[in-house]
This record gives sequence, C-alpha cells and structure tokens, in this order.
Amino acid sequence: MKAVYFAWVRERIGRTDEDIAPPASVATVGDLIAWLSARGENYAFAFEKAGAIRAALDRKHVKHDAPIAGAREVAFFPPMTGG
Amino acid sequence: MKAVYFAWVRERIGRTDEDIAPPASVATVGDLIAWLSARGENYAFAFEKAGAIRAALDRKHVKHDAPIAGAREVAFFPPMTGG
Amino acid sequence: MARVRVQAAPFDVAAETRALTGGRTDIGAVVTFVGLCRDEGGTLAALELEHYPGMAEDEIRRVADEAQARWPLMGLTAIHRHGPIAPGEEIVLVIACSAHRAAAFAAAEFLMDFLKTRAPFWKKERRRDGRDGDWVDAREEDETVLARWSSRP
Amino acid sequence: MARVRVQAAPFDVAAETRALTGGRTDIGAVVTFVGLCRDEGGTLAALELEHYPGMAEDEIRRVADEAQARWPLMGLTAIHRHGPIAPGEEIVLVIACSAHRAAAFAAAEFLMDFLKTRAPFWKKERRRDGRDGDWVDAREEDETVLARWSSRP
Repeated sequence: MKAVYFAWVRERIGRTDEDIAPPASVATVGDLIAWLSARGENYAFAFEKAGAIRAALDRKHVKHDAPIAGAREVAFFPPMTGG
Repeated sequence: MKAVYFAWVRERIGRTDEDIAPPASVATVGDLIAWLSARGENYAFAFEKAGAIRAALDRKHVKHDAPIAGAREVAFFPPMTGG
Repeated sequence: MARVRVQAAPFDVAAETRALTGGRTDIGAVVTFVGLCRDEGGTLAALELEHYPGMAEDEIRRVADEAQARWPLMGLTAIHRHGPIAPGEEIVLVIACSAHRAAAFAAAEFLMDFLKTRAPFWKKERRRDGRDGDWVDAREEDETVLARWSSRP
Repeated sequence: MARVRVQAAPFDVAAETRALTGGRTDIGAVVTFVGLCRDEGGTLAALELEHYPGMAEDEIRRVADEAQARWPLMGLTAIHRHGPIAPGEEIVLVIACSAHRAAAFAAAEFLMDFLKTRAPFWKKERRRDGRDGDWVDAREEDETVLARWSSRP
C-alpha cells in the first residue's frame, strides 16, 4: 500500500510518500503506526505522540482501530488547521 | 406637537404628518391614539387595532403607556418589515 | 464606530468590505449578510421600502453599538436601502469583522435579528399587473428569535 | 449541488456571489464568510497552506452535502486556497443562499465549523526574519464548538 504524510509528520519522517508492505500481523491503523515507528528514529519521532496523529484510509478519516485490509492509500497527519 | 404616520397608518389617515394639540387630559401614547381615533373615520380605521400600532416619541420606540409630555414628535406605524 | 447608512442607491459589497479590511492584517473573519428582494409568486414588480428618516439610521446605530459592546469586533457596517427595489436586487447589507469567526457570525446575525424588528422600514408590494399590492406582514418568527440573544454572551 | 474548489489562486467574492444569485429572484438571504490570514505579532511573512489533494475537496464536499441536507439552501459555495498566503489575504470562502436568513447563517457557520476540523489543510508560519516558523496548532475550541450542531436541526 501507499503511505502519505503531511505537515510535521511529513517533515519528521523526511518524505512525502512511500510504498509500504506491512506483515499480515499489522491489522489496524494503530498497528501500522507501531510498525512504522520501529523503522527508524525519524518515524519514532513523527509518531511519538501517537494519540495526536490523525489517519485517513483512501482519503477518508478513520480512527486508529480501523482495519487497514483492502486500503490502497493510508495517510498520516497532525490535527487539521485549515479554514 | 408634530405627529408623523408611516406605511398603512399613513395611508389610512391620508396624510404623512400634521401638527396636533391634544388637551392636557391626553397624557400617554395610548391616550393620544384614543383621542386621534375620535377625530374621524380615517383615524378610527388607522387605529382600529390599537394593539398592533407601534409608536415612537422623538424617534425612539415607546410603549403605549409612555407619557407624551415634552415630546416634540410622535410617530405611529405598523410593525416593521425591513431587513 | 460602526458604519451605518440608509440610502436609495445600491451598495457595493466588495467596496464596503475593502473599506473595513483594507491595509489590516489583524482581521481573521469577515461575515457578510445580504438581504435580497424575493418574488415568490412571480407577481412582484418591486418592493417599495418606506422608512422613517432619521430614526431608521438611529435605530440601526443603536443595534450596531450593542453588537460592538457584546463582541470584539474590528469593523461593522450596516446599510439599508429605501425606495423601490426590484426582485433580485439587494435591500440590506451587514458586514462584521473580527479576529475569529464566532464573534463575526454572532454579531452579523444579532444585528440582522434586531434590525428586522426595530429599524423603522416597511415593505409594500408593487404588483406586475398594476393592481394595488399589499403591505408585507411582519413575521412572528422575527420576534421570537430575539429571545436567544438574551441568554447568549 | 455545492460548488467546491481547492485552489492556489485568489478568489473573487463578488463573482462567486453572482454565480449563485444571478438571474434568480427566489433567494432572500446570502451569508458570506471569508477567512483571512492574520498576523498578530507583526512577525509573519506568510502562512504556507499544505493540503491533501483530492481528500481536501472530498471532505469539504461531504460537509457541504450535509449542510444542504440540513437546511433549505438555494446555493452553496466553498473555496479553500493552498500555498503561500500573505497577511491580509483571503484563505477560505463560504457562501450560503436561502430564502430566509436563519438557514443561510446556520449553514455557513456549520460548514466553517466542520471544515476547520475535517478538511485536511495545515498552516505553517513563514517568518519575516527568515527563521523557521512553526506549524499552527489546532485550537481545542474548534473541536468543542462542533457539539452544538448535534442538538440543532
């Protein structure tokens, strides 16, 4: 699946997007955050306050307990500040 | 004092304004409505539903129990429909 | 100090907005209300707006002053037209500016709610067929909505 | 169907308004919200607005659709800019049209309230002195104001 990052999540990870292939044990958005956090200091820094991170699956907001199965694109970003 | 009329109060009375000199017994706006109503059919028609008539003294909204003493201009009109 | 005008001429919303926001960088929210002449039945040639000169401006200013006392506004404009106004044309304009949107929305709606019931204007219908039109009746709803402002800040 | 756009270019409020009201005589109320870039401390060169292409439009449209389901609207536009925006410049525009003012006010405020917390946009400060600016923090208040819409019609 494709992972995309925005705002300070993007800055901390150091990339805008990437293809990822988590193992089958990674079932939810929360699992994916934990799995990504273990990939390096930049990911750990980006997700250090996991509760503050918002996620979207295929461009729809989801909670961390949402299953990722079947999703083509997952996005991680801070709380929105538009408007 | 000067009396001014607006909207259908004006149309029913048949004039926009006039000078009036009510006797001393006419103390309030309500008294004035009663006194004017006795001046002719046009006035009686204009004020037939006295409760629906709004009044202003010197360009400020007042209730019918407001004393008219000292006022230079009294206005009578229907509920407002601006905006 | 609010900008308050009563005039026969149309107003220019963009120009009135620029007059409030131009050159400033502290305003975060601009809420604009424009009231238009409606023709529900297709029978209306125009609304004839009668007003009480002097008192109309005074009443709008009293409401505007109250809005400015209630909310932290950085600009407030209220313009009300009189005379004949054709369907689709603009009757009334309110612009409220503030740092944040909540105050601007509340002030604009407050001003319209009270202007409706306190500013001395009356609408008469001019019919297309030339027959004598009716005076527009006051809406009871316009009185009842005022209650909410007695409980809000 | 609401008009929803996400764009880098400035928008023209008067032209967007005409696009909704032009040639119509059934609209009685037009409420417009414009959000501007504020510079409270005099240190801001610009806000850099990042967005999630595709999802930004989708989310605004979802909120707009919900507003249209809740209120009898005769026109609804929402435009959100991205990219660098200087202090005093316009960031977001919402226009809501209805026969009467209550629906237009409510829909415009509803759309802004939900757009603030659901549309994927993020603001970063670009400082005048060239130092690295901060990402603007989300306001807790923006979340708490949403509660009122669950009880209103």
